[in-house]
Amino acid sequence: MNSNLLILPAIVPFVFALVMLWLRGREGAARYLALLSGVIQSIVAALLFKLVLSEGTQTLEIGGWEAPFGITFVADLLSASLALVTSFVSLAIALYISVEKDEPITHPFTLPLLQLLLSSVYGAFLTGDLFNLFVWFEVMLITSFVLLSFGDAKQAIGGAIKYVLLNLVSSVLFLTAIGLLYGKTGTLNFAHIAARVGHLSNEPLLIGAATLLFCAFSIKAALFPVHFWLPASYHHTPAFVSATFGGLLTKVGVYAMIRTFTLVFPLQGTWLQTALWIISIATMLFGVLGAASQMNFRRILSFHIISQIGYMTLGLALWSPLALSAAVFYLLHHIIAKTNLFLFGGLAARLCGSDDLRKQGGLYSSHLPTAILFLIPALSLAGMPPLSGFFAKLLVLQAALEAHSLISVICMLLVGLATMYSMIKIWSEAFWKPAPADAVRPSNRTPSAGAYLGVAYLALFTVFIGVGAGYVFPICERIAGELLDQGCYIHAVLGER
Amino acid sequence: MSPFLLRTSVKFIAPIQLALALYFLLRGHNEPGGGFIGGLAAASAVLLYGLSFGIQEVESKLPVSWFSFALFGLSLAVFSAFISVFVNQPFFTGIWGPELYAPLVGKLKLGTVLLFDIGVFCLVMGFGVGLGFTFFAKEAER
Amino acid sequence: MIIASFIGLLYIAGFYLLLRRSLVRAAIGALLLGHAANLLIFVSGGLSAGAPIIREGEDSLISPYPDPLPQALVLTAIVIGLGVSAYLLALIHRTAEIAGGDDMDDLKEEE
Amino acid sequence: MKFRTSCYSLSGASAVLCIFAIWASMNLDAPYYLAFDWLPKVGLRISFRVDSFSLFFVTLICGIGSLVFFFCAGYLPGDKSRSRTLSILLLFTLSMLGLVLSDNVLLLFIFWEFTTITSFFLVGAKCEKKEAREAALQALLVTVAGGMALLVAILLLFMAAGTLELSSLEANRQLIQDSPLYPVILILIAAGAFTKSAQFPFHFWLPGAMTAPSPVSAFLHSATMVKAGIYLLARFHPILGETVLWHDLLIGIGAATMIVGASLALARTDIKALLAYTTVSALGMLTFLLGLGTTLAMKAALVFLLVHACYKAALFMVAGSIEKLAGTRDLDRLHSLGKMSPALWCAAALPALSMCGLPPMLGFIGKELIYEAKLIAPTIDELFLLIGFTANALTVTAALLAAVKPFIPRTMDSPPKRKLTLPLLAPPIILGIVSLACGLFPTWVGDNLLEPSFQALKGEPSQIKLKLWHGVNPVFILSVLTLVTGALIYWIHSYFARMVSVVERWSSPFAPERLYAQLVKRFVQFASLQTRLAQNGSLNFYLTVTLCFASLLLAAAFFSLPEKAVDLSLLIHLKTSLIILGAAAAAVLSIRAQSMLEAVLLLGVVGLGVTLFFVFYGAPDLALTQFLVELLLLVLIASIWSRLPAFRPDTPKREKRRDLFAACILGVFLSYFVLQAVFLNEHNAISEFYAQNAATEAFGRNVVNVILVDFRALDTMGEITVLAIAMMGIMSLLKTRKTKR
Repeated sequence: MNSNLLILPAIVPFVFALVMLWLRGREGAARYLALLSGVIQSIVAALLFKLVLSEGTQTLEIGGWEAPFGITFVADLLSASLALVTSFVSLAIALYISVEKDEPITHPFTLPLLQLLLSSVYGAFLTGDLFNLFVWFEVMLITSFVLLSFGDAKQAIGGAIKYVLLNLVSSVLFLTAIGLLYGKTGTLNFAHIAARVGHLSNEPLLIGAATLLFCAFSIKAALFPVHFWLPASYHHTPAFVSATFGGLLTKVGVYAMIRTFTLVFPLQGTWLQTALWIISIATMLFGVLGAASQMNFRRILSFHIISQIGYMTLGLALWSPLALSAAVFYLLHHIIAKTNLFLFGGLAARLCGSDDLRKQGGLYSSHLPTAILFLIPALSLAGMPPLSGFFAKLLVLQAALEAHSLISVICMLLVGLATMYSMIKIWSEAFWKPAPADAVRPSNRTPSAGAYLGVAYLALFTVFIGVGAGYVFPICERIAGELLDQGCYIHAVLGER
Repeated sequence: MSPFLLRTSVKFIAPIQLALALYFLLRGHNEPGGGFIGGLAAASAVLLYGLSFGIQEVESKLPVSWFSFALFGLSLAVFSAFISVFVNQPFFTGIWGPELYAPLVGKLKLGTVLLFDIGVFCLVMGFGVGLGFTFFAKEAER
Repeated sequence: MIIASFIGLLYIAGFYLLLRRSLVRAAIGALLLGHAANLLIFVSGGLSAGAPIIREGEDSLISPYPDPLPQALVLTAIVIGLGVSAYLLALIHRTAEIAGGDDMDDLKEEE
Repeated sequence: MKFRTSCYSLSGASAVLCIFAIWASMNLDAPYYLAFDWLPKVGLRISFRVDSFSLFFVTLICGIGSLVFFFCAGYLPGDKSRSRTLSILLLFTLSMLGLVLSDNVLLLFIFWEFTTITSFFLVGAKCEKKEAREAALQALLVTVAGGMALLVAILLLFMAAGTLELSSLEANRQLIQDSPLYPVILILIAAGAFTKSAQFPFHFWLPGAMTAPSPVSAFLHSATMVKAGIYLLARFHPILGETVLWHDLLIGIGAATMIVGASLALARTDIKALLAYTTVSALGMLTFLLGLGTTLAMKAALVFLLVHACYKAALFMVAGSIEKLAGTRDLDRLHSLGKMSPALWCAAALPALSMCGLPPMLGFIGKELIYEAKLIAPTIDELFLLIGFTANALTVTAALLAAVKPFIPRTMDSPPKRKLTLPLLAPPIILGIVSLACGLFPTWVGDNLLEPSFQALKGEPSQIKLKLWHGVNPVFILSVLTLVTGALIYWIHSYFARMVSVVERWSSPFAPERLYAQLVKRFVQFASLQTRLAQNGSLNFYLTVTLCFASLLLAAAFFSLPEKAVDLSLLIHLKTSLIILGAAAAAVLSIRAQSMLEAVLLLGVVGLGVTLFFVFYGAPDLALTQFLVELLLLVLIASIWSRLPAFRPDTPKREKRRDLFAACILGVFLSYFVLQAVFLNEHNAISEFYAQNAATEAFGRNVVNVILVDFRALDTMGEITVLAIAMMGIMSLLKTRKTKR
């Protein structure tokens, strides 16, 4: 069953990027195009999600070449829901910048590049081909490199260099893994590899390839101790760019990890599972410690990304249907909440004239609606019911309890408390504290309707995922079921062959 | 080599190189070559020309920037991929036209795939030349 | 055997150069690593003489032929590598302009 | 004006609800249930149960709430953030109602967290002040930590019993108590309840929370929210109670809290802090009674709940009025208030009488019952009796301090009379009158409110009638003694206060609030240190760690292999060997290159070697591409040659050796796997397809090119996109900048 719907999420922003590039220099037009693109992406992604939800995994054999030979796009429920969430993010960011003339677009290439970034994220989520995944990763990386270096401050360039070199290592390892895997299996299609790996066990090459993929994806997902590139770079870009980064980039790494280590190399019972467990715990702890030590709005958020990634990979490492569905739930929740928080980081910085919490303040009294909207993602991230983060944490916690993993439970609780601490720190400094005397006084201009719409749109989903957990979680359970049943994926892609 | 000699020889070599690049492009489907190789070869021709005659000289002759040229290539490539969507085939499916016989190149089958390759050619050429010129300009700035 | 050692050597040299404090060296290291990975993919398809080009008048490749797929992959990887390294060069150039030096630790910032 | 109107309407609504709850409690025969599914996987359902015990709490919440809203109309105007405070108070009321009506424990927990977060915003209402922000954070962290314990307990409970409905948990009582998880569940639930209800050693957040406006203190931090922990324990008594662990835990902690709270209260001069510590003590008393768990004790607990809510809320409101009247809450500076506003004194005196336990107030009945419960408890130690007695006596003193000391004159001059508005006076007076009325008509209260709620909780009638006069018996004697002792201590309270302060100073290094502050400080210090070490900004360090991480994992992979042997017998043509050796030599040399020219040239040689390799192994396209790419890169490098930073003398030898070592380890492990990969292609199926179909299906004879532009054209599109983006990046990086450097 081929449906071009699968490629559309990736290709729509791509085409819009091209149009924007042709119209470069016309910033106003680009803003509206971004909005239009966001709307179309949402529609397409929603249609795709609906299709997959009702009719199961969909595939698209690109170029019309049948499955293992050409590149196949595969939308199982996981991919489709991630694409859907990505389209939410895309639309929210487009809203945020659409009519927000206060949000300066630093460079004429920024908006088209953002579209290309989205395109590559969709591509990475939907492709069913290992090498094609690599290509999407590279597109994503180079786009983010370029977006980072637009900052042009010394720190921005420094951050960009770190980002480039560390991710380069990841790419080399990824390529090496592809080489090894191709040498052994002679194929690149995920399903086909999985089918062939199924016959072989304990082959040195496969173990090597699995390990290399593990390393490569760890770097992309910013797991401890290979997370350094993330906090070094994320806060140098305009808010809506770091929101996209913070929401999506690392999550693509997590997605790749989930896909690879359920479909191709099921983690269960391997030493990698133990390794992932240890790494996840360390990631959770170190991320949150990093956040506690910071006094910069967006840097706190950056460190929190790391810590939260730990929860997701912990879900993968615990390896039970519940744990996997919890990890997926966490993934969906986190993309939305984190993007939103980064947008607030931008708003706060603009209203107070600084990103530094010490120089911010007084927003609670001067900008009440902003403050209330901020609380939704912030409390969600800190795990307050009934927002999405509460259920995400609750589910991982229950999975850990069921796995009798006492250490995981304790660490999760400590990290949860520390997360609460740093969210409250932001609240207390930026919102409650009176604006410091020497700082620029908070501007009395309210953010424009567009910015409010953007953040409110995402906040709505945060609330929905929480209140509607009874609806969202069964989907995650279905996803976990699909992930654990490799045969189902393989069959959907390769048919009876 | 004196500048004069260099310029004269480049004047002869560059067009040949360009022609060669086009040849690489068109026969790429059947013999070694293709959009990349053609594009890179073409880029080197223009770069050589630019180096010997000055960048301004080349750029003033061109109505569009090299970036637009590359952009055109990329757009063409995407467009070629899209054609199949309009006839309700999977994205990127090759749609084939008649087969031509071109002198020197040999048999040449027209189709979206060829269009795609031309897109790649334009992009790579634009990339190569644009980059080279940017770097040269940076150097000349001193 | 020799080719494997060579690839290994490229990896070692690449990683070593990456660890130098000089950014230019790091870039060279990155290029060497690219070579290593490309070669690996290339040889993973098996080595064979001939070219993956179907002779005029034939319908398919006549065995033995080299595996065409890794070649295509490597080609893609080379081109991506070109893009990234060119960008890296420009970045280094810009860094030198801003920071006035080549040392990675010139870029150290308060983190 | 508009603000006042909303206060009054909220107050009216609460009052109606309160009366309705009383009426419902009188007429409710069986619990009323309402349930929907929410997230069945974790046992979460939106299920409510309305029984008399819940209704008792509803009565309390709405009754006190009504008066507090009324009080707000007098207290809050003039406050900039009054509307916010009022709205959050309303939110709090709703969450509290949700909490006591939930049948599902997880739903209860959700409301529980709601009350925590609303309390946070109310404590921090005066957010311009640093103390307020810190107190809010402290209260939040302590209660959230407890909340987490509670959450784990709930999940464990679900694992043990398979349900989270309170009503069905009671039926599974035996199952849960026999489960090996039982002690853990109990301790964690207790931890949640203790933090919320400010039990020792978590009590310190409550006095800190007194930075909140007085209506908030009256409502949340005396009458309702802090009772949530008690409510929880009471609800879990039928499920987890009547075991040794339950008994010991609650009695021990309760007794400690009682005595610590009461003693510390006397050393305070801030009237609200004093009241807060007596609240701590009262909460300890309630925990203690629940720990006893006898019918009498439970009944006493219920009565005392009501008693305490009435007098403590009233006194907090009085404290607020005093602040309005005199501009301070400092007991050392307050005096002669009785002359300034006799009505306020009356408002303070009535609840204080109840707090002292004087007849005919309800407080008297409460205290009698408590003593009776303690005296006839089967296993109670005399020590606990003594503790209870002391705590009660100290409470009497505290009541006198709060309600007498500020009002009596200390100097001769009489301050001018000042009128307080009705909303500032009426609520405490009403509460006092309620206490009095309940004391005068105990049977009505007992039969209509307390007995049904006891029955709802325990499932059986208590057979205990509330009476004002029991005659002279040991209990009565104890009560009288308590009063006398309390009054005596009031006489000498300044000495007593000094004594307590000295003890406090001595023990301050171990005081829980100190420990909390230390913990937070150390945590932040440790976090900064850790981050400075790990995230130190050195790219070199980052790269080293990253490579080591990869090496470590590869090493682990290597050692996990069952068979490590490698077939070394494969050789290669001489011709290619030479090329490879040449390239290898160049690679080795390049790492030692001292000048950039050298390095770049050697790099070129390596590239050339790779190109030749492609030529010999049947990859003309690759060779061409590699060659042209190499050329372009060299041209680019050459063009910015002079602009690139010069090679500096490299790092010290030791560091070099270390790096070489790191690189070698990773390289060697990689090579091992590479060795395995070379010449090993077992499945050629997908390439065969290309070989077969390139010419016939895709009309091209150069298979590589056909793959690139047709079979896998999407990859190609991706890669040209990379080029285009790189171009954008480079163009903007190298754009000529005239001004800035």
